[in-house]
Amino acid sequence: MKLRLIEKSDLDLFVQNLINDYQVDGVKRKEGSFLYGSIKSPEELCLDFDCTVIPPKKYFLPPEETLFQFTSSPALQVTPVMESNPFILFGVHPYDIKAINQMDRIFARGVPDPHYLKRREAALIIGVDPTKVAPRSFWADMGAATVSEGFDLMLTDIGESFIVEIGSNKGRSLLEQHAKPRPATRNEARERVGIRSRISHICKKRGFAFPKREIPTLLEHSWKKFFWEEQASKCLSCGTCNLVCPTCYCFDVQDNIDLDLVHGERVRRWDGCLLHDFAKVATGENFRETRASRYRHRFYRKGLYLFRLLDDMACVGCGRCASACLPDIADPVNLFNKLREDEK
Amino acid sequence: MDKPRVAFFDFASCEGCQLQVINLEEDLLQVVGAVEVVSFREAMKGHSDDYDIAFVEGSITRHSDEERLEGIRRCAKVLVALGSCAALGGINCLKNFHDQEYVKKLVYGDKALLYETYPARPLKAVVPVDFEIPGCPINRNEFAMVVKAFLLGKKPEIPNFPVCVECKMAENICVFEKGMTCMGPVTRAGCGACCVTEGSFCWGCRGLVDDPNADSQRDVLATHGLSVQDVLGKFRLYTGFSEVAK
Amino acid sequence: MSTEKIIKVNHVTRVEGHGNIHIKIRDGMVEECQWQVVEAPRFFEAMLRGRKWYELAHITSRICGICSIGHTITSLKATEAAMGVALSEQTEKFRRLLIHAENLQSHILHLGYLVLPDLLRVPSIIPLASTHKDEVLLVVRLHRLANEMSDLVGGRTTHPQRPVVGGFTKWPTTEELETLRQRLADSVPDVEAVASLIKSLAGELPQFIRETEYIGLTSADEYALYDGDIASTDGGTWPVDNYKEITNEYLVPHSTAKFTRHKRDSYMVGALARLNLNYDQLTPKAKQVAETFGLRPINCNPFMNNIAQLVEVAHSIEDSIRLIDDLLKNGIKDEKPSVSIRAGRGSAAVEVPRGILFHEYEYNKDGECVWANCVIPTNQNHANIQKDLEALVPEIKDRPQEEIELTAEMLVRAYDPCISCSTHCIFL
Amino acid sequence: MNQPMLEDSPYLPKWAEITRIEQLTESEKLFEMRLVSGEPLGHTSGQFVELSVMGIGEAPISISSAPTENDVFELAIRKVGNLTTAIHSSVTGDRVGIRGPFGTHFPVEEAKGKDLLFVAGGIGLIPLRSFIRFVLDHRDEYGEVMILFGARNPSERLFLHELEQWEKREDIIYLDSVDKSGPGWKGNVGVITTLFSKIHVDSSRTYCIVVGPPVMYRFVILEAKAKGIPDRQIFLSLERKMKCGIGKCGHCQINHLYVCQDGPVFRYTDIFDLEEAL
Ligand SMILES: Cc1cc2nc3c(=O)[nH]c(=O)nc-3n(C[C@H](O)[C@H](O)[C@H](O)COP(=O)(O)OP(=O)(O)OC[C@H]3O[C@@H](n4cnc5c(N)ncnc54)[C@H](O)[C@@H]3O)c2cc1C
Ligand code: SF4
Ligand code: SF4
Ligand code: SF4
Repeated sequence: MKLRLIEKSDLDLFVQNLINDYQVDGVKRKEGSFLYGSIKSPEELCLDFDCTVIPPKKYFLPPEETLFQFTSSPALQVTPVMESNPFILFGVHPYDIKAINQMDRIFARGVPDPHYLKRREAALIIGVDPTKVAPRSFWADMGAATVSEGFDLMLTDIGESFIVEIGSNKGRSLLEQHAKPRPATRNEARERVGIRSRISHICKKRGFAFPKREIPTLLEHSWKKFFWEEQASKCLSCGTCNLVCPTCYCFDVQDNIDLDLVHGERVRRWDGCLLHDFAKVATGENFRETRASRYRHRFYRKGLYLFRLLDDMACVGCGRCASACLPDIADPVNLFNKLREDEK
Repeated sequence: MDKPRVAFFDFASCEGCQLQVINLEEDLLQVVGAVEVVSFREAMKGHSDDYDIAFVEGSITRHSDEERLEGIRRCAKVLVALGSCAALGGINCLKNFHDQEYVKKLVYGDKALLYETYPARPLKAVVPVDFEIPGCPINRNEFAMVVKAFLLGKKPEIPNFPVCVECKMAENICVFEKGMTCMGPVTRAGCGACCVTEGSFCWGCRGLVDDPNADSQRDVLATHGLSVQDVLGKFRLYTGFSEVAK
Repeated sequence: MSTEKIIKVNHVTRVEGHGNIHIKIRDGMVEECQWQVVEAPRFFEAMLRGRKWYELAHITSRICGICSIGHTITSLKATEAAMGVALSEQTEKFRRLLIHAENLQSHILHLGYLVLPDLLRVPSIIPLASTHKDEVLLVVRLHRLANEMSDLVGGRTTHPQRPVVGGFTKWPTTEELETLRQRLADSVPDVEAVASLIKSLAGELPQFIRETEYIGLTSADEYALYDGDIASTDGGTWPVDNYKEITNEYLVPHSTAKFTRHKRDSYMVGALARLNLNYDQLTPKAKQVAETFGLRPINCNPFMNNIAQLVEVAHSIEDSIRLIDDLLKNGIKDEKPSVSIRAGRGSAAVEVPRGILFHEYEYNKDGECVWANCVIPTNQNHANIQKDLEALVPEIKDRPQEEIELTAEMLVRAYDPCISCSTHCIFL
Repeated sequence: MNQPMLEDSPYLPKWAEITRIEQLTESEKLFEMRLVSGEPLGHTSGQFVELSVMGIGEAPISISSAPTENDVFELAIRKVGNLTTAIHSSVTGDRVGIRGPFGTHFPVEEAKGKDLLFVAGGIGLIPLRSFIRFVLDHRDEYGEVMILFGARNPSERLFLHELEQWEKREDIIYLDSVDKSGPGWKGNVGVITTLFSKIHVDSSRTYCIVVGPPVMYRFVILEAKAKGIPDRQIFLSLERKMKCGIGKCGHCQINHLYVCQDGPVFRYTDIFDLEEAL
């Protein structure tokens, strides 16, 4: 692995050069929190954030997107809408990259979804190692402290400079054309290892009180527990835990038509399995009518169902759900620990 | 297909919802092209009792309103409650928490006897209502959506999930993070979380979702420093007529 | 043979709220002539009791959808007066801008959607969409601009969200303001076009004069809308706190609304009153519009209120541009409102589209409202409408019934009454 | 990121023209359609399509005709919501959108040479009819054929004309029942499971194919097991809410399975121990 280095003082120039040539999005501050948004000047870009409110999935699976436009008269006609404008996503933490990698697999498996895949292909991802840990994060325990793929460049702040790991050829030429990197020395590379392990160590303060690989088995025999009802009695069915999760991708599809009743579009938008009508069908039957059944479904999906599909849990430990859930019942760490406790 | 004949009516309200219909601007011209408006007192002279769809704004606050509403119900094939006053009782129900005689005296003093009033209520407390477009005021795009649904023979779909969903989609910072409190978790979406987006918090103007977890919401508000009285106040602001608020 | 003309217009159309006109003329004698308000009372005073200081503007905004911005701002000012909240210059400028936005919204709505059909003798704007397409699109364009301006500054066209006690929750960006400024500047030809359209039809406005008292805010610094003292064309100025000396509300049996009187039996508020009081402070463009119609103070034809509104449209556009330039020059700061809750009583007045509006509140130490009073412009106008009708009907009593009916309706509509507000008056 | 890039969106429908409409019951209609492109639909019995009307939306609908029926296919649709109502008001010659066919199919090949026991409840007959018709068209390739059909009441019975023919045929056994009798009904009254006592099966060579409302499965499967039919020879078709049909939107998920892709037809042994499946 060849590591490069750019001086911190050169970073603004690098960002500015990118802005000149590309649409650049990155993390910005808003009201004391962090959000991804369009970066118009290097000062706006924030790299020492702990965690964003909404994960970067919005770039590949937007909250609402048009699948196609239609005209219903004089002749039926449809025009697909697929966006593939190249852009740079600057500043993605490894756990979010891990989530994107998972989502890539979901949208490519079986019938591939080009609406997602084209957006994904158009993106250059510049990762950054966290320098701060959000209060509810536990990505270190989820094995998401580092990733080996899914980025074009990966930055690590080592004090006066950034170590840059090249993850793809596109990343390499982006770096060479827009910055003045020099090879990192062995010492500097070692420093990166040290910094990474220090931050992981801080993050490890939160995590499971038992090996996380036991979660699927734990779930396998927890289905009938009263535990779910007890927890879910506080659930607002607000879907917040779904919407802020980087590994949740369920969506609803609807038609919007203009007032002329001729032109319109079919759109998809974020949906959430915690919402009351998620599994409700036209006859009125609801396959997950109770709060408890929906609440349980989410944890099974994270810890067991997708594990069966992906051989990995569909949780990367960002802790977004935990900090966004108002009654504070969505935190996987608390939940699985409690469930395990209950076991004994 | 014959153009559906549409009429607008109002009871105790601020008429802000009908104003939203006018505020459709150019789209309004399209709407009036697609339907035949036979009655719209706020914007036109003339009236007819022959209509298919009645959009009714406002709460019912006196016996004489009931007769008029029943008349409208008899004429209309479809009766739509327009806005929170009509759909939920809305802000008008704030007066229900006081003795009605006291209320009259407070405002009209010794002339109180001249004024008729009883506790405010939504339309559905008096006649069957086919659809409700909640909101104080209504979201004009939602109104347009309902009109289009009727034209297409579709059932209008008003969201049955809480405002938090749209709030997340709008990438707002949750107001609880900012030290305020919010009714979003139990309030029916459809407004695009506009209040939070504009820097305020959700007041609950669209009423509750079908299956709100009111108890949990009360707990959440209490954990964020609201007294029992304040929590009650939050629920009563718009949904005073419903049981959960009591 | 005795002749009888009975005019019963129940629920006058193209006004906000429910009002009736009852006229009976027998053998050339006016036997009955009444303006009745039959709106369902809503009792806002009772609703406000016990509610929190930050909720009052939200609740009183619901008094009226059309003047919701005016109610919001008056309410905020009253709460701020009660609690001694200081406002930044930026806040006051944006509030002025927001009031202009509402003035535009409301006046254009009134002139374009409600009055224009009368002048063209059609029941509503709908048929005009095919017969006068360009004119309708013109009105719609201006209305949209006014609404988008309200949206941008207030956070919603109706029931604004951004203005709160002590300031705003969110400010427009520099770019947004620049765009708005451009759009306002570009709209001037549209206003001129509306003016000449109305000019071409102004012959349809009845020539009717009745002297009365005109009341409104006045200020040394500007054409008073946001702030000032109370003034009367009969002479005198009063601080806002003394508003009850002016309004003297009383009840009449045939109406659910309250009536007011000052020195005479009745007085008028609204655009015409403001223009009669503060003509000199109008912007040049506004004065130019007034000139075209020969509208000069003191004008005592209530039908000219429509023209006064048109003059104010020009004024609000021009003054908004000035305000925006001022704001842009200073740069938009991200100010956060700060309020310390305390017990107290405060009153406020703002010139809203239909005239002077008063709110007065009393709070306890927890910031809960214990007492409230709102005096609404249309309320203040009811008595004047009644007096005008009494003077107008004998003048036209020999005309055909339909014409008497239309003229009476046009008179009521000229006041642009906001009846649904007017019953929400609160007084103890 | 090396997966093949499809240029075409899998969400784009193809156009089909409605060629014939037949009212089946008060709330169900049969629609015969043909793809405008002239290609055959190319389905196997048990699969479904996503049917759409622009401006209204989309819904999963089983293909009711046998794959062998040339270039037309049939959908039988109950009017329950937006899309289904819109379809019910369409007329011959109208065009609709079709995506698919999607999903798994009945064991058409596997069951060749074996006996078949079809159990249909209500509109469960719609997808089963495709297989039944295929079997009847290829009668000599299968062993015994038994059809059990249950409806809530006589007026809800679909495909009456076909039912009559099946009843008359000597080479199959057809039995039916209604939960509640109605005017003119002279047949069996009782839930569908009561029909099981009237048939004899050679359990080891019988394939039992069940389609009906969710509540029916548990009881019918018990009866089938009581007859000794091996679990792996029981097949059923599940219904769940669907939005995409291609295993993405998450609405139809049961455990790790997406009903739209891994189903709707399942072998009983693949799902009997899955929570929420039955
Ligand atoms: C595999 C499969 C095969 C089916 N085959 C048939 C058939 O052959 N004939 C028939 O009449 N019905 C069939 N259904 C049921 C049919 O899909 C629903 O009745 C239909 O979706 C209702 O749509 P709507 O727009 O009329 O109702 P709405 O209530 O307006 O539903 C809105 C949307 O929700 C989803 N939805 C609602 N109900 C269902 C449901 N039961 N299943 C899946 N999605 C749903 C759809 O996307 C639908 O468009 C089948 C369902 C599945 C899953
Ligand atoms: S678990 Fe929490 S975040 Fe998720 S739906 Fe329930 S209340 Fe909302
Ligand atoms: S489940 Fe929670 S912690 Fe895990 S990835 Fe999703 S939001 Fe993050
Ligand atoms: S601000 Fe209100 S509506 Fe938005 S997420 Fe938070 S609680 Fe929900």
